[in-house]
Amino acid sequence: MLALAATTIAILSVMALALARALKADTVYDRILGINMFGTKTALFIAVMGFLNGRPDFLDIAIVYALINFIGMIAVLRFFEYTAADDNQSIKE
Amino acid sequence: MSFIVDYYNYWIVVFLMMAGFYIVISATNLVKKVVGLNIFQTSVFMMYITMGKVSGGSAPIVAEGITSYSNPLPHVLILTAIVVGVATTAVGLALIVRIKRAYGTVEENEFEDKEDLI
Amino acid sequence: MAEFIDLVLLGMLAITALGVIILKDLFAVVMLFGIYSFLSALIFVNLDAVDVAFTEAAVGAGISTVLMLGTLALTGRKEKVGSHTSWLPLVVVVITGGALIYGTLDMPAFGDPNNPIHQHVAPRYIEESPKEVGLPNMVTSVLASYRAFDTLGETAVVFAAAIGVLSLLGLPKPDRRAVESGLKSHLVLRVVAKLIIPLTILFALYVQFHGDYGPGGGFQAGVIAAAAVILYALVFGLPLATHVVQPTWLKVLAALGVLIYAGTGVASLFLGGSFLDYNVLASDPVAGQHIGIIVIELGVGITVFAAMLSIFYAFAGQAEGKNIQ
Amino acid sequence: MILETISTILLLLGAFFGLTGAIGLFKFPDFFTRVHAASVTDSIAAILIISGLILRTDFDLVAAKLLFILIFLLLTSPTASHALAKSARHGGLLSLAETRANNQEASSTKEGNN
Repeated sequence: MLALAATTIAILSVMALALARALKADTVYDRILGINMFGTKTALFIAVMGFLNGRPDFLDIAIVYALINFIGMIAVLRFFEYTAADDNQSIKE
Repeated sequence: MSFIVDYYNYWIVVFLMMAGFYIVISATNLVKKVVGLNIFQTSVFMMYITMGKVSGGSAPIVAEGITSYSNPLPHVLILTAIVVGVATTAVGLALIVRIKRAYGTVEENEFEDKEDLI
Repeated sequence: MAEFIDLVLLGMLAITALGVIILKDLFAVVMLFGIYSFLSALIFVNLDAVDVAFTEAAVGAGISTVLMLGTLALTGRKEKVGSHTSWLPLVVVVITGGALIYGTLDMPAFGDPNNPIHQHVAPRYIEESPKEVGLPNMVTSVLASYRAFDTLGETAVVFAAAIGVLSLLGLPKPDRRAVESGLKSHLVLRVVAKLIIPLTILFALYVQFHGDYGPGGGFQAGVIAAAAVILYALVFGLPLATHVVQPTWLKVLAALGVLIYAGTGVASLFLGGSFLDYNVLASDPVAGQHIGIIVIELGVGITVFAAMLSIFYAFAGQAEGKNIQ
Repeated sequence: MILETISTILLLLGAFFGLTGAIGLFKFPDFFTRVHAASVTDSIAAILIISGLILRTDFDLVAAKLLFILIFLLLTSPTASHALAKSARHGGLLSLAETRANNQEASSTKEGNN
């Protein structure tokens, strides 16, 4: 139980750091990297939290998280393809 | 401490609601306004779900050995509200796309001199 | 522990909202809004609302983000900084917020089992629904049986929203000249997408039919199935996707879902019950409830799938059209 | 009991690797090293934490779902990182070494002109 709690807190801090990275990024890609990390850690967090609350049968939500995070990433990359011609100089913020 | 735990959720809900409200009334970009509306909307969802929680309760899916469940009614209301919210957001975004095509801009304060374009 | 997680997650949510206010790059704003949706879904899990979290993760974080990115591709990603001062909105917001905070002090304490909200109909749902409807998931029982009329209205709203978007933007023609599109240069991505798309569709079916026993149901399953096709369109290009799932079918499917739902109600009318009263659908009331719920969830799933996918097609068709020019 | 001990070790290791990855997001000098830090630790943390959790189940449907999540994460997370790095490369982002080399070249040509 203690291990689960410690893991939960560790994942929470990772999420906080990733959020900080996404908020305060040098380049657009750093922002996306932070968001991707946030998404994968969220899936893990839900899995751990299910065990912590003693009801591990809600893991479906973690699967959805992993899936949606991936689709979000692909959408972002696609978005770059569309707008790459418009603003080449905007990589640096 | 218990005072904070008792009301913390509501305070955050109010903060988010006001953040969304602020974006809606201060931003000039229509896409950002839609994001603001969505934040406002999520704060309302959060309010309902907060009210439905019972301390020591569990998710309202029957399982052996669990006696106390959280209130399922707010969950039902919000579940459908989320889907409808996204559907209406999509209509709003579609309108923005059309506005961009008709006026060439999505900045609210740039519309004024283009009224005869419609 | 649950309270601690609640405190931390809500704090992060507030910081994300502040970030949305401050940042001027709309692309960053949309990305942060994705994080915002993920975080709120986590909070819903922590507050026991697993079905809601499921929906928020799939719909809020997935579809909204994709649609907003599509809009940004068409309207440009930089917000122009307004020249006028913004103290007036701030004053309005602070005053309103102060009043609301004052109002929250009269709210019942968080999590108290004696709150008024838990006294009226909720105990009946919690105690009777497993016997009356026979499903372990109370949210599905209430959604699809006790409040089925409400859900019919919501499904109709989703259908109407899809019609609205289609009338504003129009669907892309499936037989348009094959444009060089999709993430052609990403070989790894294409292989992995091919692996993941069938798994996703399988998972959508699981969510659709397991929704009576665990978190899930028609709304979530429809969105996940739509997400699979959206992934296909993103990686392999819109022309191919519209060839596989044709827009004209989607129009029929969206209407068909609502028709199935309302038709179940009419069937129960003809069998001697009231509208959407599933007890009469079989000789045994509980079996009747079960049939009714599976059928209407299927209707909801079909409508949500078709509506979300046609909305995406409409936006993607616009973005692709702009890209060609 | 043994299973639980192993599970505890795995969980704590996973948490540790997750944290190092997050710190790496801030400590590494340029984007490509940061992708490396984030994606490698993401995968190892997912493997360790989820196998730690699997040891705590009764090896039933829950374990199967956890395995599914693990496969899903292992498929998507490195792919996303790869695609992101590739996209950054296409977008013209340079690694630190290249930026330095470019700067040196620029300054040396400047000196040459002078």
